[in-house]
This record gives sequence, structure tokens and C-alpha cells, in this order.
Amino acid sequence: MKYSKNFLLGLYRTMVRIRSFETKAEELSLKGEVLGYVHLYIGQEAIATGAMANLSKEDYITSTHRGHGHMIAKGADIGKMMSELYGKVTGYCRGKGGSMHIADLSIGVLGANGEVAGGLPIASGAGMAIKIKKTDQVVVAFFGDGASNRGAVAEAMNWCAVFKLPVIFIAENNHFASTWKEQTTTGKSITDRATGYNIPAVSVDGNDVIAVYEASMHAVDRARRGKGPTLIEAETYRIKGHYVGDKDQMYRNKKEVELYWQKEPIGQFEKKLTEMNLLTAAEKYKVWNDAAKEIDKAVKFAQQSAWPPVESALEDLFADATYCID
Amino acid sequence: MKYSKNFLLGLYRTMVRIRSFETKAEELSLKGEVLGYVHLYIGQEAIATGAMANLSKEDYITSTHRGHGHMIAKGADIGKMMSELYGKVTGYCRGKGGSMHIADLSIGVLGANGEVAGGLPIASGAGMAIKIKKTDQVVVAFFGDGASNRGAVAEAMNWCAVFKLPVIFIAENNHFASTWKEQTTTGKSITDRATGYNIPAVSVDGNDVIAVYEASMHAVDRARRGKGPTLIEAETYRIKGHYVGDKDQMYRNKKEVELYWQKEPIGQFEKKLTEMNLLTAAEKYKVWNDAAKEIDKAVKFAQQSAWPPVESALEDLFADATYCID
Amino acid sequence: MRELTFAEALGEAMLEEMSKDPTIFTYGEDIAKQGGIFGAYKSLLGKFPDRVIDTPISEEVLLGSALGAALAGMRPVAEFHFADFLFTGMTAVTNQIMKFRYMTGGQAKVHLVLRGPDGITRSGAAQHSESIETLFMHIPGIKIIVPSTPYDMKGLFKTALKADDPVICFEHKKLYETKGPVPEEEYYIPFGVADIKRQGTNVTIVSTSRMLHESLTAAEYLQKEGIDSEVIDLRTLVPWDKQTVLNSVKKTHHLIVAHETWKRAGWGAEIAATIQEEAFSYLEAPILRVGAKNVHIPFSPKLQDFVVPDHENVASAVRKVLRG
Amino acid sequence: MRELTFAEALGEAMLEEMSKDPTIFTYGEDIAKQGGIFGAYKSLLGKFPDRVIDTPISEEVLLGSALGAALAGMRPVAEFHFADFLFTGMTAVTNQIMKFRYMTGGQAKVHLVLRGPDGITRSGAAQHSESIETLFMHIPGIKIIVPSTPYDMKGLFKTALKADDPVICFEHKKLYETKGPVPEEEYYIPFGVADIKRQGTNVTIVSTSRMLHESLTAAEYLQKEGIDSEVIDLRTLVPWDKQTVLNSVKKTHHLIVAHETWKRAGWGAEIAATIQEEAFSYLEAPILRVGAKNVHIPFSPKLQDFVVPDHENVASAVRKVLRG
Ligand SMILES: Cc1ncc(C[n+]2csc(CCOP(=O)(O)OP(=O)(O)O)c2C)c(N)n1
Ligand SMILES: Cc1ncc(C[n+]2csc(CCOP(=O)(O)OP(=O)(O)O)c2C)c(N)n1
Ligand SMILES: [Mg+2]
Ligand SMILES: [Mg+2]
Repeated sequence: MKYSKNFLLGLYRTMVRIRSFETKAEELSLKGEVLGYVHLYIGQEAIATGAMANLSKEDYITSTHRGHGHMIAKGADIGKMMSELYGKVTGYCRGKGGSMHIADLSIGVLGANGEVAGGLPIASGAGMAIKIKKTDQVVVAFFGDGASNRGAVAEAMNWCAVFKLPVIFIAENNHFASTWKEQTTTGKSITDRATGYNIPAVSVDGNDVIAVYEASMHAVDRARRGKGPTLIEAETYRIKGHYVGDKDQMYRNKKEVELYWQKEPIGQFEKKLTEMNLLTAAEKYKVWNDAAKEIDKAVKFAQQSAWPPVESALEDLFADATYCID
Repeated sequence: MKYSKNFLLGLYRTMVRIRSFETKAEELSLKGEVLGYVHLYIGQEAIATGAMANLSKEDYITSTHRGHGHMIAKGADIGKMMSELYGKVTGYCRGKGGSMHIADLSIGVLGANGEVAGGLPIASGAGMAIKIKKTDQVVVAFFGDGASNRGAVAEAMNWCAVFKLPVIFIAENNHFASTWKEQTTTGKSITDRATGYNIPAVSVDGNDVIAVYEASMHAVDRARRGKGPTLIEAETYRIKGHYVGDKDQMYRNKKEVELYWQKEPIGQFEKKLTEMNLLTAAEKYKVWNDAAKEIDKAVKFAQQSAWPPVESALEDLFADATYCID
Repeated sequence: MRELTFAEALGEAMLEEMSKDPTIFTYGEDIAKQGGIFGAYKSLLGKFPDRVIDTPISEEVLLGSALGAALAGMRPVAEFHFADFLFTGMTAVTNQIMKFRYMTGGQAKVHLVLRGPDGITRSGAAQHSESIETLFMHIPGIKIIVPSTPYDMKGLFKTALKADDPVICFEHKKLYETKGPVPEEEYYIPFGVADIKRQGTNVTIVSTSRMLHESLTAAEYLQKEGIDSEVIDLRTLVPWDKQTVLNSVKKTHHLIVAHETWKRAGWGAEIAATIQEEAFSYLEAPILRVGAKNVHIPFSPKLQDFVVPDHENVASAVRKVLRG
Repeated sequence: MRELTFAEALGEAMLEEMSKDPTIFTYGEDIAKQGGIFGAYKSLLGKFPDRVIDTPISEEVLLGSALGAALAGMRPVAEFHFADFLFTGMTAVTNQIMKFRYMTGGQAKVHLVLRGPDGITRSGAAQHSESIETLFMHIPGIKIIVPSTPYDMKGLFKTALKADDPVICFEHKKLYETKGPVPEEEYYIPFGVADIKRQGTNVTIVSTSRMLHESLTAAEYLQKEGIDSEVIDLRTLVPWDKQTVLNSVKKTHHLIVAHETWKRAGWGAEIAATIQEEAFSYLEAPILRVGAKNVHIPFSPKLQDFVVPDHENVASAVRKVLRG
């Protein structure tokens, strides 16, 4: 493979950190320590990781309701993330946002979003800003297969194509929109949607971090050169419930889920790295162990952090809130 | 040609009636007798006429802000239309709607619409009703090239495809969205938008009434057989201003407009009918003269009608308005 | 009397009316396969496969199609999933559904129902916790039901399913699991008729939905302090039962309006402005309103509790209005 | 002093601030090539080609992109074309723009302006005539300016272009062509400071936008009847200048609130509810509200006149409140 061991292990480490964070978040959500609705990124780690490997802190992304993976891959602080999931004052949003509204503006994450497809208009606007400022930044807008049926997605694709904005649309096709498998999405592939807007589109194996990395690389490069948007469909499968607490899953077959556990991205990548003699058992252990330690630290940080003071509920609506709150 | 003289003259008559109505509406709007914003259908007559020739009173259509032609082609009463444009009590909407909200539920016109693309969700719902009731009705949803960039259009196409609803989408591509020529619409043709939803699509010369008729015939037939939606793009040109009063039209070249006057649908169809010996000068005169008389009668009806009584302003919001209005 | 949950009461209303009327159908995101995210449609699982429909995430068509279906003779019941997501299809409601009959001079009956959850949960945060019923009271063209008990839920909803006008029903998330008596016999509750859920003489508390229960709790506490509260459940906001409120205020001379939605320009302001206008000389103290503070619903529980009112806020308002 | 039209005043504000601040850009449907449908951008024709942008008809992205552009360091000014079409992109405003800063714990400054026409024209009918400012007063997260004169338009808008928070500006269609004095010297008008447009002692009339002028006309008529009205222009609704209204009511003991939007649950209710709460003992009569009747704006002129208030409705309300 043409990539350095360092680079590949970096991707691996990111995926493991996401998985470890999510596994812990699930456990803590079931315990009731992590609050609110939590949508896990487990099984989709290759997408955020592969895409973000092409971005710098100056580039923007818009995330989704399933956004922990995007945050971590973009370089977020895991302690502040966990603390936010706890609703603590040291969290990214000072306890006001929680999982679905987590953001880190300092690294270009323009927010998770509780509204399906809600990030795409925002991404389009960031793209407009970049074009006017004439910088070489790009924006990556993540959305799901279910989201692809919202009008906002179509509007955003046309808009970014019209203005040739540096926006990369990444459709994470995990084949479910909550309880629905595919039946609500027409078209043979989400890439077909791009045809109507004259946007180049490509479908990749979303469980293959290198495939995602390379597809994104081309799209990002194109965007930086002022050539406009690209749509990438990353094919994956939602191996967990829609959210923590989605237990019965009457809407799908348990067998199917087991099957897809065989194809999950981290196991696949580990296999590949091992075959290439790039990952020893000791290294593997260390990566998982480091991640576990980092997560434990984050959990402790969250647990030991204070609740936000009640009066802080009246802060942060406006930069200047004079006479606006009462 | 495989069509009877009777049928062809019927199409011709409808187009002439639309043209005559619109020419008069323009004159009266400039005079200030016809009120509000008026968007003329002049130059697009072939589309409504060709499409509607496949429909019966039981079929539904949703119209646009440029809806007079749709109404007339569907069989509306020209007197009630004109009276509505005057804001009189004998108008279709008792003077409450005007040009942009004209409707005739008794012949299946589910309303013009002041909101661009506003009719498409409504058409989708009529399609759902038909599917559940298992009748063989169809719905035709008209929209413009500008409208095609609204999310509602994408949502409706996917929705109707998912449920295989008997809805025919007719995009009237007159190449303008108010002051904008094309630049805000990507894709090589609006038909490309259908690809993403696995909907068959066809582009036709929207100034050729027979072409529109035939394309719609196939789409309507397909819909009646439960095969789902079709998208038809009817290519035309807006030879009049966006609305009556759009005088300067700084956004376009006068030459271009003159050019397109050569291609307007009625002249073309007259030429064809004359060449086929289906239209004598006398017949032609009679068609235009009949239309003029009908319109004159309509104008007189409108002029002589009463204003709606002011208290009627508080009627028609609800079927049962008990305690709801005050 | 047997007890049902609020969710069951809604399900039963749907089941009864759908069995009688083949033109009723219902659709939305995640309703058919799992009976709705809050279980409101459990009773419909496996029944009426043609008339209980899962849809794409396309709220503008979801909401707007209800109008088209109504015009084509059906009685659609569209679920909006979360009140917050009414906004993703809002134009279909405010520009189409609510205007259609009026704009067309009364040509059609727009019999359709929009329904779904609103209000807080534990840490739903800003995009999954809103109560926005006031918007639909301000803009004309839809009737609003905001039930507080299983009994009202069923009776009002059955009326909605027979109504010839658009109706929007807001079901508070925290109420779905609450239980209450629901008779076996069929019944309908008319719109615009408030229910006096507690009789009292010192102060009138007007409320709906979750805050109705908080108001009743407040009334219990206040009783111990010697304050006798009359608690009125409006049950519908368009139309709202002005007469019952006026009668009560003429008796108690004091009024509190309590709702979960934002206090500022919330529907409590309409009640207050109307009652001060029509019962000015009966009022012995200003009308006070209890509502959410003017920020969004925060994630962290204590912040949420601070922003959104509960029985303590109602009780303090009552004390303030009575004791100055 | 020189006179400008309302539209020119807006154009001048844009021109001045865009010349100074390269991060301001403006976009919307049909603005660049023709200077806006109501001519508000005529002054920008041919200037700033990169920063005055015509867009597709895609209101959700139009509005939502303002948030993204602000987060990326620009100061976008998005035109919504007609207030009615805020609804086609409403979720971008209520669920995104208005919540973003709060949800993220104050991480960003959301400096953006949404602006465009609202209110009636002659026969605009139901989908082109709405005034919906109340919605943005109810839901937290955006500041609202509703100017009534060219002077206020310019001064408030310049403040909006420098503000670090989202601002929405409603420009009444009937005001664009009206003229008024605008000084050559640069000035800014702060938010939350009402302007007493007419001093008086018998009654306070609170209004904004077109209805401010109707209120002034009413005041002239009333003066002839011996009634001396104080007319207060709030100018901004979030924040609104409660203190000025309170001071006036403590002097006049009578209050009318007049707006074009629907009376029911309109912002007049908020003013009325607040003032009766805070100045209860000063009021000698109920507060009356003047607003549109609870139907949509009809097409036919006499119907429109009947539904939407004018100076006569204001004058009758004043007479009623003073004479019972
Ligand atoms: C506008 C809107 N509609 C509905 C919902 C409720 N909802 C949350 S996630 C979801 C499914 C989303 O599916 P997809 O986009 O494929 O993302 P995934 O959950 O598979 O990651 C739905 C319907 C929402 N949050 N926002
Ligand atoms: C949702 C919405 N946005 C904007 C407008 C203002 N508007 C009216 S017509 C029009 C252009 C429509 O273009 P197109 O769909 O191509 O129809 P055409 O006028 O060419 O028939 C615009 C922007 C509107 N009526 N509705
Ligand atoms: Mg999915
Ligand atoms: Mg067009």
C-alpha cells in the first residue's frame, strides 16, 4: 500500500477511539449517566475517519444527530464531549446541547444537528463565505440515507452546484432511517440524486477507511481548486439500534445484523493491517488500551465536573442580551 | 396526422381561448380593473392544453402562480375566472383569492398557488387518496423551472415514486425564474432530476401541443395502470414579463424575446393545421372571434357583478367557525 | 371505570373511527412498523395495512399531502413526529392547509388532522422539546386540541376525526404513559368547551396539557395554605372557551394562566389580554402568566427545570397575585 | 434636511456599511439584477458584484446558509422576498439560526440579518400579505426590527449590520415609497429604544411600521375631538422598550396597542399582558388591542380593508377606552 505505517495507524487509532467512545457512551446511557437521546456511530467509523483525514482544522464540517464520530475524527476533545453528554458545565456546550447539538467551532465543527438534513443549508453558507473570502478551505456536509429524502438536501446540492461552492456531500448510507430499511428512498443509489444537479458523484464502501479516504481526497482536492461540489455515497450498515434504547428492533432480522458485524470497518482494517505486517498484537493491544484509558479519563472528568449553575440557563442566547431575555 | 380534425380544432380552440383571456387580462390589469399580481400564461398555452386533453373532470391538477391556462384547459368557467380577477362576489373564490388562488374543485383544480412549488405536496396527497380509494384517477402537478429548485419538488418526486402514486409532474421550463434565466438551475435538463428518484422522464417541445399531448398521454396511461409517476419537461419560453407590470425587463435582451415570438405555440399550430388543410381562414377567424366574444361576455359579467359584502370576509375560513373567528 | 394510558386512549380513538370510516388513513415517520415512537399507534399494529403508512423523511410533503388527500375525499391523519419538525414542513401548514378553504372562497372541506408529540422530555434539548401551539392560534385556519387526560385525549380526538376542518393535536410527551379513566361507551368531546378540573373560589388557574397537572398539584399545596383554586382546562385553543374563564374570574377575581411554552407572546398573553379587556372591573389584581423563560430548552436537567415551569411556579404566581 | 424614501434609506445603510465592511454580503431572489422587487437595493446596482447575489428559489438553504456564512466569519444579509415565504425555509430560522448559539453554549457569534417585505399591498391576497413578526418574538433567539420611517429604517439597519446577533427586519410594502428626512451625517439607532412619535396626555398608543402612521393619523382626528394621544413607536420588538411604555401609561392611564398582524395572540397581547401586570393600578380602563381579524388577507379591496386595521380602528379603540 502506498501509505505510510504512521498514517495508516493514525486512521486505525481514530477508528478505535470512536468505537471506544461509543461503546462507553452506550453503557453510560443505559446506566442513565449519559442523558438524552444518543445515536451511536458504531459501524460507521471508517467514514468520518477517512473523510476527515483530508481536512485541517480550518476546514468545516456539518454533522448529524449521529455525530460523535465526526467530532472525534475532526480532533475534538473527548473529555469535553463526554462531559457534554453528561450535561455538565465543562462540556462543549456548557451542558446546554448534549449529544445532538455538540459542536466545536474552534476546529470547524459547525454542529451536530437534531434536525435531519439540518446541516446542509449551514454547510452551503459556509461554502459561500469561503468563496467570497477566496480562501482554500472546504466544507464537508454529512447526512444519512433517510435525510436524503428531505428537500433541504436537494436545495443544497443545486445551490452549491450553481455557485460552485467547495462543499463535499457525504451520504452515509447505513440503509436505515430509524425503523425503515431503504423502502422510503428511491433511486438505485444516492449518487443518482447528484445527476440532477450536474454534480460528480461516487459510491464507495463506507466500511473501508482507505476507500473513503481516497474518494474524499479527490472531492476535497476538486473543491479546493474551485471546481465545486461532489457527492460521495459511503455504503455501510447500522449495526446498532437507531438510538440507545432501541431494543426490540422488530423492524429487522437479527441474522442480518450478525452478518454485518462480520463486515464492520475496524475488524476489516485490522485484518488488512495485520496481513500487511503493519499491526502486531502488541500494537493492537496498545491502541485499544490507550483509547480505553483516554475514555476512562474523559468519563472521570465528566463525572467529577459540576452541573451548570441554573442561572447559566439564561446565558448564551445572544452575544448582547440586553432586555432580550426577560 | 392520426388525429381527427375535431380533436385538433378542439386543442386549437382551447389555446386561442387561453390566449384571448390572457391578452384581455393584461389589458385590464394595466387599466387597474383586474387587481393584484397577474402572471400571464401567454406562450405556454400548448402545455396546459396538451396535458389536459388526456384528463377528465375526475382527474386532479395542481396549478401555479401562472395558472389561468391550466384552469381554462381543465374546463373552468371563464366568467367566474374573470370575476375573481376583479375581486367580485361572483368569482370562483367569492373575491377572496384572485389570480394566484383561483381554483375550481368541481373540475378537479386543486388550486393555483402563490407559493412556488406549493402545489406538489398537495398533488402527492391527492395521489395517496387515489391509491387508497383504488380509483383510476390521476393527478397532474405543474411547476416551473424556477420552482424545480425548491426542496418540495424533490420530496414530492421521491414520495410519489416510493408509493407509486398516479402523479404526473409537468415542469414548464420557460427558462425564467422571474429575473433569472437558467443560471439558478443546474443539471442539463430538468428531466435529470428524475434520475435520482427512478422516475421515467421525458423532455418535449412545450410549444408543440401535440408533443405535449402525446408525452402526457403515455404518462397518464402509466399512472392509471398503477405504474407510478412520470416527469415531463415541457420546453418553452416566457415571452411576456414575469407579471403584468414587469416592464423594463433589464434582465434580458429584447431581440431574444422577438425571436421567441416567432416560435409561440398558437402560430405554429395554426401553420401546421393550415398546411394540413384543417383550418381555413374563415374557421380561424371564427375561433378567434368566438373566443373574443366569450371573453367580452366574461368581462361584462365581472364588471356588472357586485363586490362581496364586507361581512363575507369573515366567512369561509372554517366549515364550522363557531367561536373561532372572534 | 377502566383506566387507559393517554397513548392507549389515542390509539382507541383511531381504532374506533378507522373501523367505521374507510376514508381515515394515517401516516408519518416510524409509525406503522413500531406503532409510533411513543407507542400511540400500538393498537393499530397489524391492522389497516393500507391505511397506516410509514413515510420518507419529507415533512413538507408529509404535511402538505394531507391537504391534497382531504381535497380528494379522504380524512388524513398525519403525524409530525416532533412538534419541532413541524417547522421543516411549516409552509404546507401555514401557507396551504390553513389558507386553502379561505382563499378558494369556501370551495372545499379541509378535513384533516395533524398530530404528534410536543413538550419536554428529560434532556430532549432545544430541537426535540418545543411547544409551539401559540403559532397556530395566532395564524388563522386550524383548530387546536391540547388534551391533558386520557379521557379528553380520546373524546377530543374522536371529534377531530369527524370534523370538517383542519385540526392540530399536540400530545405532551410526558403524558403518553399517564393513566386515567376512560369509559367503555363511545363519547365525543366538543371543541371550545373548557373543563373545570377543580372548583375553587379564590383564584382561577387556566391551563392545558402537562401544565394542567402541575396546576392541579399547585392547587393541592395552596389548599393547605388556605387558598382555594379553580383550575380550568381549556382543552382546545381554537376555539377557546372564553365564557367559562370569564365566569370563573368574575367569581374569583384573580387569574393565572399557565403553559409550558414561552411566556413571551405565548397564548397566555391572549387569555390575559382578553380577560383584562372583558372583565376589567372584576379583577382585584393583575393577571399573571406562567410560562417558559425566553431561551431554548437546555439539555442539562437542572437547566431544563429552571427554564420550564412546574407546579412551584404556578403556586408562586398564585401567592403573588393573592398576597401582592 | 434632505428627504429619502424608505427604500433609499435602506439602500444607503447597505451601501455605507458594505463599503466599510468587506464581510457583509447580501443575497436573495431577484435582488442583484433589478435591485429588489420593491427597489430596496437600487443603490447597490452594479456595485459589489461578488457580494450582491441572485439565488435559486430555495428558501431553506437561502435562510440556513446565512447561519453557515456567519459561522465562517461573514455578515450575511439574506432577503426573504415576502414574509410569507419565510415559511418555506422556516426550520432554518427557528431550528437553526435562532437556536445555534444557545445550543452550543455560546461558542459562536451569529451575526446575520434576514430582511424583506411584509404586510399588505392592494390585493396581494393570503400568500403575499402576511405580517408574522409575532412568531419571532415568541420563539427566542432573534432580534426584530420593524421600522416605520426612512430615518428609523436607516439607523436601525445600520445597527443590525454591526450587531453580533441574528436580526430580522420587516419592511412594510406600503412604506418603501414613503419619504422622510434622513440626515447626511452617519448615525445608528440602538435596539430596544422606543421613539415617542407624538406626545400626549390622555391615552398611549403603542405601534410600529405601517400602523404607526395610521395611529398618528388617528391621533390627528382625535385631537379635534379633544383627545390628546401619545404615540409610541417601539421600533424593535426584541428587545422592546417596556420602560417607555410604562412611563407613558403611568401618565395617560390608558393604553391601545395597534398592529397590522392578527390581533389574536399577536404581539399586542404581550404588551397588554405585561402592562396590565406592571401598571395595574395606573390603568383606568382595560387595554385595547387593534389588529387584523382572525381570517387571512382577502383579495378584494373592501374585504382587505375590513380585515386589516387602519386609523379608524385605532380611533374607535381610543374612543372606546376613554368613553367606555
Ligand atoms: C427533520 C427531522 N425529521 C425527523 C426526525 C426524526 N429522526 C431522527 S433520526 C431519523 C432517521 C434518520 O435516518 P438517516 O438520515 O438515514 O440517519 P441515520 O439515523 O441512519 O444515521 C429520524 C426520522 C428528525 N430528527 N428531524
Ligand atoms: C416559495 C416562493 N418563493 C418565491 C416566490 C416569488 N416568486 C414568484 S414567481 C417566482 C419565479 C418562479 O419561476 P418559475 O417556477 O420558473 O415559474 P414562472 O414564473 O417562470 O412561470 C418567484 C421567485 C414565491 N411566490 N414563492
Ligand atoms: Mg440511515
Ligand atoms: Mg420559469
